[in-house]
Amino acid sequence: MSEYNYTLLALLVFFLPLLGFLVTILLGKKFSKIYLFEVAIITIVLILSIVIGFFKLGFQVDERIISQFTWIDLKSAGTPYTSFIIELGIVLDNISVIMLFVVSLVSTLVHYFSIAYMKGDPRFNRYFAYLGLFTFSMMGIVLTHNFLMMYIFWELVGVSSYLLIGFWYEKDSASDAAKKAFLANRVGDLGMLAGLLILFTTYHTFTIDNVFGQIALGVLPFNSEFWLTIMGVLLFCGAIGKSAQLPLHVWLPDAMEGPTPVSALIHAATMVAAGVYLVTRIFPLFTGDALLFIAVVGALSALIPATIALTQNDIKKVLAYSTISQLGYMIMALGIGSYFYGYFHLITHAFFKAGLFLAAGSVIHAMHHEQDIQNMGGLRKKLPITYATFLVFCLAISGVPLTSGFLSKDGILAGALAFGSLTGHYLITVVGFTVAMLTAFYMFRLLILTFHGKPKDKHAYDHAHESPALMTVPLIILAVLSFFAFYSFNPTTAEKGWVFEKWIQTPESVVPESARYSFMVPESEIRDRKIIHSETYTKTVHDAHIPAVILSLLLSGFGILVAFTIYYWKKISADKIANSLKPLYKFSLNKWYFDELYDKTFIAFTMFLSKILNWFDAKIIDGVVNGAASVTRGFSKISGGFDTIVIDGFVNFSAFFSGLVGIVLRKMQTGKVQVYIVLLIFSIVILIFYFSR
Amino acid sequence: MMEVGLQHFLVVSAILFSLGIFGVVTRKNAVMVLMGIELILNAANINFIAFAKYGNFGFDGQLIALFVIVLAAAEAAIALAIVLNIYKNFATVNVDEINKLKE
Amino acid sequence: MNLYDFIFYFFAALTIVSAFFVVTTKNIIYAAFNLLLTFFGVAGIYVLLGADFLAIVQLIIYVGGILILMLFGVMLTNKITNVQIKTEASFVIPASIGVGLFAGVLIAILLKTEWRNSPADIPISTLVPIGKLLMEEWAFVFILLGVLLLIALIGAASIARKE
Amino acid sequence: MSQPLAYFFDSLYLIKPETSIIGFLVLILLYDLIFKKEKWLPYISLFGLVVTLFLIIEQYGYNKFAFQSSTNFGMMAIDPFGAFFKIIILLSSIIVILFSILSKELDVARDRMGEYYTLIFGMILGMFLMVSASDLILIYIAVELVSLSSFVLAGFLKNDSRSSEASLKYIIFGGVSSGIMLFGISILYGITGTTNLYEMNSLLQNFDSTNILMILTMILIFAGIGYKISAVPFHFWTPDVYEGAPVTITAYLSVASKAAGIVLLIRLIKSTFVSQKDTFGYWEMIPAFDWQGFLIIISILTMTIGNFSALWQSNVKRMLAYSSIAHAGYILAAIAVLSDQGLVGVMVYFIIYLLMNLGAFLIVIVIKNKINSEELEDYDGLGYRMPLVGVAFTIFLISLTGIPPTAGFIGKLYVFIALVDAKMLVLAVIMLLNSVVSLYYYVRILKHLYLNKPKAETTDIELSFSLKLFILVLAVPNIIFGLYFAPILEFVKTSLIILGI
Repeated sequence: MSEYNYTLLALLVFFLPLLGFLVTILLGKKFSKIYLFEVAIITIVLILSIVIGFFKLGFQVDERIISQFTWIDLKSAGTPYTSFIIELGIVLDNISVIMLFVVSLVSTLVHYFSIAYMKGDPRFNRYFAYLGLFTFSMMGIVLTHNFLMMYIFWELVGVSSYLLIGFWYEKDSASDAAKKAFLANRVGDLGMLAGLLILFTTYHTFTIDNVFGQIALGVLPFNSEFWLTIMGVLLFCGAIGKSAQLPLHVWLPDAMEGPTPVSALIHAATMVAAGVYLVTRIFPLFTGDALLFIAVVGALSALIPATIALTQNDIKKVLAYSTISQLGYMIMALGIGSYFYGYFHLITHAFFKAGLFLAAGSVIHAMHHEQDIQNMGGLRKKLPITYATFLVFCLAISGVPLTSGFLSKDGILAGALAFGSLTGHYLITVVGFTVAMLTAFYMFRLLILTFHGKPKDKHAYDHAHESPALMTVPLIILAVLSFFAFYSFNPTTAEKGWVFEKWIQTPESVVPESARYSFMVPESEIRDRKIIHSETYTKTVHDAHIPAVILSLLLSGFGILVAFTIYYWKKISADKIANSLKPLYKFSLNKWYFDELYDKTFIAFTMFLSKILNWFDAKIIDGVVNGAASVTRGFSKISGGFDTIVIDGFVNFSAFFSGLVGIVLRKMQTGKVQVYIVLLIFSIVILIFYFSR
Repeated sequence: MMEVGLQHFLVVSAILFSLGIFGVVTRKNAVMVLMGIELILNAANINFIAFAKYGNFGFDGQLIALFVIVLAAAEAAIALAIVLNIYKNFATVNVDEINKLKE
Repeated sequence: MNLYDFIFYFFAALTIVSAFFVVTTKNIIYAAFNLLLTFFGVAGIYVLLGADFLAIVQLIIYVGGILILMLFGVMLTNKITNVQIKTEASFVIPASIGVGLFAGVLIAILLKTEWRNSPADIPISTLVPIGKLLMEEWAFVFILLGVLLLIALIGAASIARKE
Repeated sequence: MSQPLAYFFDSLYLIKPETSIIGFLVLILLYDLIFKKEKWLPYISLFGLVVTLFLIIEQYGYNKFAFQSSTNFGMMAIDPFGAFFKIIILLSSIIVILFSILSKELDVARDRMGEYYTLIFGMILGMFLMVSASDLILIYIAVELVSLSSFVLAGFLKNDSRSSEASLKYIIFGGVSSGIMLFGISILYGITGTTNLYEMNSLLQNFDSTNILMILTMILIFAGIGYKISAVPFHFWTPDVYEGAPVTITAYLSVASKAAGIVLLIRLIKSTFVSQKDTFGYWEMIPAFDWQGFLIIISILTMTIGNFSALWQSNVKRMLAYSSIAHAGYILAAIAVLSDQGLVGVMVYFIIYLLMNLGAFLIVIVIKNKINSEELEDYDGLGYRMPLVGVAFTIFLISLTGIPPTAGFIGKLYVFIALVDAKMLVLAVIMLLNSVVSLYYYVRILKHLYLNKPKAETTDIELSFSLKLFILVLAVPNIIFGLYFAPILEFVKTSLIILGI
């Protein structure tokens, strides 16, 4: 296909969801069936992205297709001094094409699933409109070739996820959760914005490739590698927010207040993956130190939520924590330089985690919106298809051979092992393997408590029934995609896989060699071949592969075994363990007290400040600024505590100041035209005197 | 007293101009305000003709003055129509009482 | 002081004094008659400057047209039975200060400047050159003034006519 | 045939647009007199404007003088720069005539609409001449032509006391301002002996320092121009007249006659005071008058006073009046750069200003039609009752503030860059701060639309399809040009040819 055709198709894929959103939201009140338009649009988008993927990956695998136009070109304004050009455009390379497919597939499946799941909701059409908006913004993130659009769509994704989490805004918990998600993301975005400011002031461009080119030429922010690291870390802050990494992970579990298909789409497969995608996109500009930071954040986010997931009883909360943990895995993989497996895990995880959420949705649907697994049990017989697919997903996430999860997780673990032996950061390796074991345990705990054993709630059990085909077919499709065969002919390793071998190559780092990980500096002097990692690294990873496979198999096997022992065979009482490890158990059950910690520190601090401000407001400037305060109250309703201080303070001050000026100006505008002419004459005299000095 | 020259005419016009503005500003009656504006235009006309004569600029100055007279007539016609309308609406033509539109 | 100068001072004084009364007198009718004198004085100055045609036009249009219009304005906006057709002044003090300053600056600058001084010979009649200019170089402006008068006519009629 | 008369007939093909306007003016007048049918008048007017638009486009590339005198300069400069602004004036006239069809406010005067459209054509003629004139007398006549028509139009609702008050104030202030300008012109005539801007340019070359007489003259002349573009301190009439006049006329005054005034100013500076241009397009000025310093002060005063006064308005029309004063300040800042790049800023700004300001006024008209009020407190909750109006108003206001991705941002950006390029950083910063202040009062309107609870029970208000379409036609380009404005820039750059140096 020609470049033109690619661009055309990509633009269609990009803008069709927007059309779907506009049509659905505008005509939603008049036509109750308009959601079908949105569903049709998203199906077309899926087909188009498959077409793009087929031609791109099949025939033009090595090309990067960039189509861009100059948005602001201040050179052409004839200016001699300033020169900066802002380009907007899209890029079609292998990772964006694959991501396009993943997003549109999951989105399509979720659309169909939702038709059954959301049946009877009073705002049915609006729900689909929001899904369209979300898909549009996600496409923007995937396709963009510059930081500016990335940031804009980053925010837009935040907005649409806010709308979807708070979809049932009548529930206080839902609207609170939406606000919390918005705020936590805002904190991350603030970091990203700071990073972008550094980037733009240094490079005068937003285009990612141009930035890379300039870094490769040795242009550094403030001429120091340290600031390059800082810039990378700040940009990564955006990913911390979006991908719910520590310490901003608190919003994701709460976001489970949204409809379950939304959780599958946003909080498993796409939006949270955007952070990981961002890191893969800008991977070349991270210095070694920045990557280490990323790895540590990833490792912590993999470990801590995994320990929390052990004790949770809400089916969606368990999945939420497991999502954070898996995202941490990907981030960690990227941080340790295992680019390929980090991205690969993003893909495989997108499918099986979306599947898990949808299956959970099916269960919740069957149990009439019961989410507590302690009230479930024995559903295996009532929901055979859901059970079977859930089992496949559990196996995949636990990394059992023959599944896709095995391929990706195994690669990450091998990379972690190699990383440990090359740099001595063995803790990351240990975390990697521990999390593998914990994951296997809590996933099977979830499976057994939900589907096996005796039903705990007889009434609900009796009324449970298998979901309609609209819900089960998406599950089956996702389950099929969780097998190894789609990614590699060899079920033991993806390294020689027919697909990924060719498709995804680790991009060469552009930062100065002195700032990279030592193993990412090529040793050989042959410069005509692209060498990204040193030969030692390649060799170490290769050697680490077999031990990693064996170790991870043992550990996940152990995890599954323990889960069965405790919950299936009941050889060991779960309560007993909980009692004997009471402090630890409570710590995990209460999610490491993160929320309480934030309540006691940031929130309390904010409240304190706003109290002071309130006092100030009431006592000093109330009279002048009543109008101002109500505007800002409108603002703060939306954005909550943090904004209250910044905007209120600013507006109050400016209103006070402009009040003084305004009083003088109003005195002049008396409505008497002769006064105006007197003023005019005085001004002319003053002007004459002023200029004839 | 020196011989009458350009400056003399200019002073006359400057005084006429200032008196015109003074009239516009101080008169309450709208018609009187319009008289002030006529004085301003006359002052400018004296300038044009005086400059044309003393600078030997040809007859353009006189022609311009002619145009200005025409414009003054047109403006006066419209202004008086507006004043009549004001009288119909407000029952007064005192400019300073017509101040509904203000801050 | 020759005759020219004397005539100048006469007309200048006439113009300024009557203009002063225009802007200060309380009676509108007096003001209107003083305005007549002002226009007359200005016409005299035109004659002194060799603009005889302009002087005639000034008298015809200003006195015959505009002033009559003004008087109509006065009559129509005051009750005729009201013997005391009076108007008051406002903002006198700020206006005096502002206009005084302005006039001072203006006159000072105008007097300070070295103007080009090469008085032209005045032809016996200015009618022919003005007519020629009007019909040739300024023909476009002449046509435009026609349009402008049309617009003024329509505008004035539109506002002042009865429904 | 004498030589000047030959020039006259030679030039007729250059003033086809003006001729067409005069022709249609007479046509409308006659049609109104003979048939007395109001219904077809706006369509005849629109037809006339479209014909004129074609005539302008046809002579777009011309770059010469019309009505040459014996010296080589003429009374009118027909150049692409003028054509650009004539197109802007025509577009805004077309939009305003469409407004006039919609406006319910004008219903009381429907039987006088023939005069209304005739006067609008008179204004257009005057503005065309303001755009092209290169002779001070023609400039004065053009200004008067625009003024006389707009005095009447401002008071067109003659039984409405607010409208008549507006026209009285307008004519008194306008009469004094143009009188002052005429006095200034007379002194300038005394200095140079000519009224032609280009001739003056050659005569003024020997001024090598500032001259107090020139300062006086230029300030007096600027009084007339400043009154047309409502620059502080010549702006006092603006809020009162804008509030009192019919909304359609307010919208028209705030865009078209402002555009004409700005071109007049640019032409006056460029033709009269520029001695030559350097390679970057910066103008070298004849030092007789410090235009840059003067414009900087006027522009700072204009934008600051405009914005700060707008903060406290409760009448939306009055608020928009102050906002249009502030926008004039931004444009003056771009002119103060005194370079071709500044002009690019002015021209880009005007296209966008046309879209966003007329859009905002359209919304005011629509709301006035429905709830018969322009007071801010009556707007409470309207955003939910008329969703499209609310969204469109939001777009216009954001655009007026100058926040991306709206077109208003692009306009401000080009002005800003011109300032930064010329190293006029203080002015640039003041402009930014002013934009921040303006955000406050624009958002206040949005707050009333969306966050305030209406006082009484309310129902949804339906709009007709054509009205919805019209709103979209103005709102959508505000977004599109914010994202993709290369065509505007291209158009501006090809139009950046001013006759002369």
